[in-house]
Amino acid sequence: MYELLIYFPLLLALMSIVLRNKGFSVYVLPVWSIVQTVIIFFLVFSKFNFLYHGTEKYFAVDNLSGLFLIITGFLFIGSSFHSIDALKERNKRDSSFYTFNLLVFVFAVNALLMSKHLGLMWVFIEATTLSGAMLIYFEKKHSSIEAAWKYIFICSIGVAFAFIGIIFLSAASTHSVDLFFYEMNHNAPLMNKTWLKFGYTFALIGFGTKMGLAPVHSWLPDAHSEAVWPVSAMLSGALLNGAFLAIMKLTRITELAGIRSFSSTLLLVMGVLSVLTAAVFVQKTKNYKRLLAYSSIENMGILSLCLYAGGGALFAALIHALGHSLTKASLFLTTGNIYRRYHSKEIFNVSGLISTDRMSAIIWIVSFFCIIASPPGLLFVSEILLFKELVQKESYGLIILLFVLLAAVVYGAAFGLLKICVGEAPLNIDKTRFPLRNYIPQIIFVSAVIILGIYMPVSFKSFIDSALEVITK
Amino acid sequence: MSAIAAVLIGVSLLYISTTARLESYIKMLMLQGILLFMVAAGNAHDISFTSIIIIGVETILFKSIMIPLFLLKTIRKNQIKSDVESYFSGFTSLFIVTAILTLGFLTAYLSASSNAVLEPLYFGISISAMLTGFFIIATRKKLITHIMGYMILENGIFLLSLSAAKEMPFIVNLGVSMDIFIGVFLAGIFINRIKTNFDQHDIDDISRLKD
Amino acid sequence: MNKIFLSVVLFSAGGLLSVILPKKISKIVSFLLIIAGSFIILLSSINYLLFSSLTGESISVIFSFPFKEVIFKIDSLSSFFILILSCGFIFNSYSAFTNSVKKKHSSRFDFFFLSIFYSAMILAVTVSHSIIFISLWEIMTLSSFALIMLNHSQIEDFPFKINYLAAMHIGMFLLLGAFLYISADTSSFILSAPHQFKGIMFILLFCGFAFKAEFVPFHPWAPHLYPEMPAHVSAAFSGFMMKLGIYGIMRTFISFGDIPLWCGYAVLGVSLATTFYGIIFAFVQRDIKRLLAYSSIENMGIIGIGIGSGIISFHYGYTTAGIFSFAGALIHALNHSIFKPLLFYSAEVVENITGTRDVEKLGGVMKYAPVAGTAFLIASLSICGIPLFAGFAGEFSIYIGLLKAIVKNPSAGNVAFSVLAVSLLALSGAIALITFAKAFSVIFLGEKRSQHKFEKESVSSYLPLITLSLISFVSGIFPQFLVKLVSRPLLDIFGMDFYASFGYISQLFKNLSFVSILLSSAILLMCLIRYLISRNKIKISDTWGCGYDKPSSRIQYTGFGFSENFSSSISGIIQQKDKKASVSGIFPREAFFAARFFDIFESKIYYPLMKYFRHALSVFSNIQRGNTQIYILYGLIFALAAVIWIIAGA
Amino acid sequence: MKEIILKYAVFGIYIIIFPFIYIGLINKLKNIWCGRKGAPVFQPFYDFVKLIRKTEVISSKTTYIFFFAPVASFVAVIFAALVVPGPYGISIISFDGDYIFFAYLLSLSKFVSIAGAMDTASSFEGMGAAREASFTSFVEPAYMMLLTTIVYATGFLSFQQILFVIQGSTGWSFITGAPIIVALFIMLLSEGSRIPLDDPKTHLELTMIHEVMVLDNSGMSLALINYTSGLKMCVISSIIASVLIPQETVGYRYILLFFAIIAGTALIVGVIESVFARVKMSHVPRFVFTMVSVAIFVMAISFLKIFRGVI
Repeated sequence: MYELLIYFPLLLALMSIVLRNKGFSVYVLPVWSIVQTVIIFFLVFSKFNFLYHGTEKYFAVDNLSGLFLIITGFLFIGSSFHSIDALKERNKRDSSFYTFNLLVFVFAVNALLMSKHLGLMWVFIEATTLSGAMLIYFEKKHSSIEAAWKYIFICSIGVAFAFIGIIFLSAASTHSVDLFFYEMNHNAPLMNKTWLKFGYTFALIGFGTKMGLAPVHSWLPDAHSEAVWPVSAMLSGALLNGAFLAIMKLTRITELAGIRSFSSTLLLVMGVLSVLTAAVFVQKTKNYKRLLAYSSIENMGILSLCLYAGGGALFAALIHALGHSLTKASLFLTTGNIYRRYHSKEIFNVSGLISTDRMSAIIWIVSFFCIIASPPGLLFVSEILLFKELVQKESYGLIILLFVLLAAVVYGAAFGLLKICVGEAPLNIDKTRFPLRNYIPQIIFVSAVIILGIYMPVSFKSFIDSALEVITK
Repeated sequence: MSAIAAVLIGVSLLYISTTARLESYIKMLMLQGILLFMVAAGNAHDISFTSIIIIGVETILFKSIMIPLFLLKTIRKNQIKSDVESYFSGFTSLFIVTAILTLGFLTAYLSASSNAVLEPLYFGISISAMLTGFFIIATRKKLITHIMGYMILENGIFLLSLSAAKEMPFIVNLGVSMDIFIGVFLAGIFINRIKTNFDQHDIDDISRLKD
Repeated sequence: MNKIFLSVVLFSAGGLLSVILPKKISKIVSFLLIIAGSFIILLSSINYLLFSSLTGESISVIFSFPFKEVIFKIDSLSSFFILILSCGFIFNSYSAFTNSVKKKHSSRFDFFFLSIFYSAMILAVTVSHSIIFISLWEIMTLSSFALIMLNHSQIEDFPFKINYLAAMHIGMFLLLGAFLYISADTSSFILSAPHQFKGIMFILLFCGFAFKAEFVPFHPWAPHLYPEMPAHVSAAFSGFMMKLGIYGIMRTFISFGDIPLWCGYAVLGVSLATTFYGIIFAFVQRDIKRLLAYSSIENMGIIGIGIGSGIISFHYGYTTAGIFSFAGALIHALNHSIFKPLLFYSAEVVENITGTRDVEKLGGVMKYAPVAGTAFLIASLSICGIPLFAGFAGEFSIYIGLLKAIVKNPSAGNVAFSVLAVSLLALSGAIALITFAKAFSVIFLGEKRSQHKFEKESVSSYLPLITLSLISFVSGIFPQFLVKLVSRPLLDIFGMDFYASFGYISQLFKNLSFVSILLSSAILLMCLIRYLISRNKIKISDTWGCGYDKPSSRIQYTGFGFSENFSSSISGIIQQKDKKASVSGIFPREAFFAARFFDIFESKIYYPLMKYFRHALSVFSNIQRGNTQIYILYGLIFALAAVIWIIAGA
Repeated sequence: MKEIILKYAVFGIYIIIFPFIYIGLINKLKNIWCGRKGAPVFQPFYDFVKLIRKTEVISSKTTYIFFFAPVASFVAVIFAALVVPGPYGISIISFDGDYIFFAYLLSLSKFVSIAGAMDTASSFEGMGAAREASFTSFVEPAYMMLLTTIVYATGFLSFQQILFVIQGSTGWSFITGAPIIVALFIMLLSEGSRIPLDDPKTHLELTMIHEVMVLDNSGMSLALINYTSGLKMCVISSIIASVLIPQETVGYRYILLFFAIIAGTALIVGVIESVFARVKMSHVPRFVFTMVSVAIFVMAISFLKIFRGVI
């Protein structure tokens, strides 16, 4: 049944490019997104509570990929509803082009999440680069072309790095040439440590580029700020997670091979650099979408640090990924509402959102507080778990550094993101309310984050636990 | 024979570093594609026929025909001046690439002495090719040369995968080459777009998005 | 049904209904619900404090992973703070209600966030789980932040609001660090003592709570924030949110058991600095609410002095002195939450009827607002610690605590420190006196100093003013009841062995009460006599014009003129920046004089620190230059570094 | 019982009569020093009666504060007098920490007199209030420091006890006593607004401090203010007296010595007023701050004595 998630998007993508019908292009997205999410739920929860390796050779849905599939499914629903408005004033050529690329992107992400094979995973990550580049380029403006160029160029080099890493990994495994994860896990203790280190380093840099870890994050602010808003949400919520999944699985191999301290150090360095970068540029940037992008970098840094800490922090990593995806998607989707009203992404051109579009403003503010990890959000829980683990590891210096940097992030983000809500609105702003589909997805995302932050059902906990078993057992 | 081809790839790197004409770059890319096929075919003791076909498609069709032709077309269409603009002089570039080659062979020597996982000669040349690719990307001003640098990097990686002496699953190989091809294709399209949209003399000035 | 639970439910219902119901009835409904909730919890806390037979109610909530079981429990300390809170809630929500009725544009979310704010505070003082405590702490911050943002959306104040948020966040991080550190020691998240006390825990906790309680140097967020807020928010901040910082300090420090001596001295030292600093900056302000903000800082310092000297006394085993100090701290906290909101409410009446908060433009408000004026007078007398009014009992008890400790102290250094503390406290009291004498007289007495049109005060503002004035007076006259309220928390904390000390305290306060009754009746009697004697022998005339025929109201002494003498004698501490054009030439141009005062910590420490921090960050800020080649080089350099590391390792 | 009534009666007479005599004595001495005969010592009392009977002029700009402020100040100082040990060496009201209560009663008096002055909307009265407020603000901490040092030396917390046992205590000697009395005397001069801080007889408003505060008071309020001022000086003098009188002295000897010392302080004030000019206005805070320095000095001496046994 998982084939549906791979072939069907491709099929629909081809149909949209062949039919060139605007109605089809616009409405195929919400319909398919809902169907896809239903399929994902069926796939994940019909096999609940046991590890499922799948009968097929290359693809499988286990609980870990299931979690990320669910996230992707939800985000896809949200952004496809927003796509209706994003495509409203476009001609049919643009619409079908957009739909084609978005569906290819979704196909690539689905396939990447489900693949059991490192090489395949690499291929699909590259595929997200290509389709993503076209989506970033969609606005056809000067800046969007520049962003798309940087995205494709930097990410291509990134995935080239990842490929070098894969070659080294295969060189490291003395026994088998297979790049299946379970094979590699199985062979890990026998692997040549030095080559494994090389392989891990290069793969980490490569996949880290896609994930947005500093110092190879540089494409991320440009791409996230220039893409259409539903695409920004998908990039930040789905793509980064996919790369993170790859890194988690690779880290698992190093753990089994007994060089966990090596991989931890790399993750630590990249994580701290990411949070540092975010802390620096959150103060500096004048563009609210770029600010959100830097916040993504910060959160990716935290994910990387969770992976560094290991143990209980792995749980934190999964719920942090979930919480970050939903919250960031909510923020990025809301930037659409803001942008369509103010026609600007500059913080200083936008003011008084609370009086022009109260609903968006409320969503925006609540999501902002969720993203800076204020209680009662899921991110608060995950950061607490991370810090708890760090305290147990007695890495107090790191905790102090993180506190300082996170406080800087909060300060800068609050300044930029809340500023657009207050003050007097410019006079010529249209105050009519958008259709409800522009608000409902964000409301659902944010309330899910808050509810899970307050009360995490036992079934949810055991689902995450079983997802963790994939990379711990 | 394959060893000679590999060494020739190294020589082509030296040539690339000194030449100042884009056409020479493209010719060298074509040559490298053919040489790579020769390297791969020379090692084909235990490779199946399908793999040979795939490698052939990859190297001959993509690397030495389609991509160079496409790049040539891009250059012509956008009326890109045919000289390579570099931050470094030809002599300095040559010197650095020589150093890179030396480093590559040093690596090969070291890896051969310690560990026999990789074929030392290919490994050294692939390292050199990758580093040269980065060198080209970092020091040449034109966007189109960045793509060429990326192609050199990719050739190096291909050589590296050959040096691993282990077969990649063919699906992966095919996917890889498809991806690279489409990636370069897209990059070329973007160069077109940049030319048409930016409406300015220098298409290489794309550093407006910054903080 | 559990009282905490019930009141929180009532608060939340009020908050939700205020958003859901139609605008006309929503406010009254939610107001009544919040009042009901406050009364329920007020009565139950008073009950608990006065009748020692009662045991605390507790409610256990099973949270899921990672918090597990969380217990909300009323014990004596929390019920004392609930008393402070709920008493404040009643007047506070009344003020919010009248505000919202008066101002048509006021947001309907006001009550929504107020109810969250109240619930979070009530839950925060009852919870015994450190992480949930931090969550509630942060929710409290966020809802108060929402209240600030709702009420004034002027863009100029925006940075100060963000500073508040950032300061509270830093405070939360410090607390989080402390609690995680403790939990690593006790391996549970229950708010309890670690097996082994470490100095770092104390420092983190104290600094974390000091951000909330506005101890110097953690205060600079406050003075900018208060002026722009409506009274019900500023009264909430100053009246009871700051007290939660004190609650946190009491709760955690006490759980530590025996704290090293240096901690006590640290608390005492910081509090003395806070007291002195707060009051001298209150002295030079010309904005009423800023003045009140700095004065809140001073009062927090006084409470801190009580806590610090209490810790020191208990360390030496001077239990009576310690009990006096802690009792003083708690009593002063309670009293401060009575008279400070009173000051804010009357300041708001002044602002409403005159349209300005600038002391230099006011004057003669008493004739327009006699009730607010009298309330302000009573609150001023209270805050100066004048006998007969609320502030005296707490300060007196702290003094006695310090003196009792001095009497028994073994070493010259300690005595000198304590004598210094007493004198600094007295000095702050003296400056507080002239500060509030100035504020009261310049605002309410004399004549108008500007062309503003003043209105009459409205009857709707009377209720809190009169009630709170009466409470301040009654609690000043009968301080023994305050002792009764604080006795149970302190006995629960320190054990029943100190019952005798309490007997001594109550006896002392009974004496004081007797004298106060005598004094107040003597004053009333003499006033009556004065009235009767000179009622018929009065001639109304103008003030003597000092030789001018037509004196104008502008020749009155200004607030700045009043404070100049003193502020110039402490000019080393207060930074004054003047801007003036003096009179010169035969046909002089218009002359003016303007003076501004800068908070030293803000202008000399925080701004430079932030500048340096930004500077340090901007070292990195060149990395995002827009040049793709450089971006790629970063990755390459990182990879090369990693490769070298691996090779070096192999 | 009879003795108690006697004690209260003496105390009452002392409180009612002595403030007038105190001011009268100062004036008399100043006059004699100048070679004049001077008004009778009871002249302030006659003035008081005269003022009470006069019609009062009240500014139209004032509120009830102005009307009642002198009364509140008066009652506060009366209560302060009750706290301090009187002619018998005992206080009427005594409890632990009453000397703090004393300080705060003086504060109450100061507060209401400032408020009363500011209520007239006059520039000069505001100026006087400002000066009074700022110049005397160092008195309270210095007083607290002084008394707290004595508390430490004696181990008691109430006025009556600390002043009673001070001479027998370990901290006591004439070396400590002298600076204590100097400090208290500065306090007396500043609370009573006398030369060299302030000149009660000046006639230029710009240079006045306390007197300018009461420019608009007349009739009964002026009478009360004058009385209050005398009483304040009396009260501080009685602290000086209690410090000076040896512990063994009892009975009528105590009373006589007490009154003699009070009269003595009045005469010293008179002498000072005759031979000194007032200090420059901007030097007044410095002069008052001397009291703080002296208090620190007292503390240092006591510590040397108590902890090191020297002196």
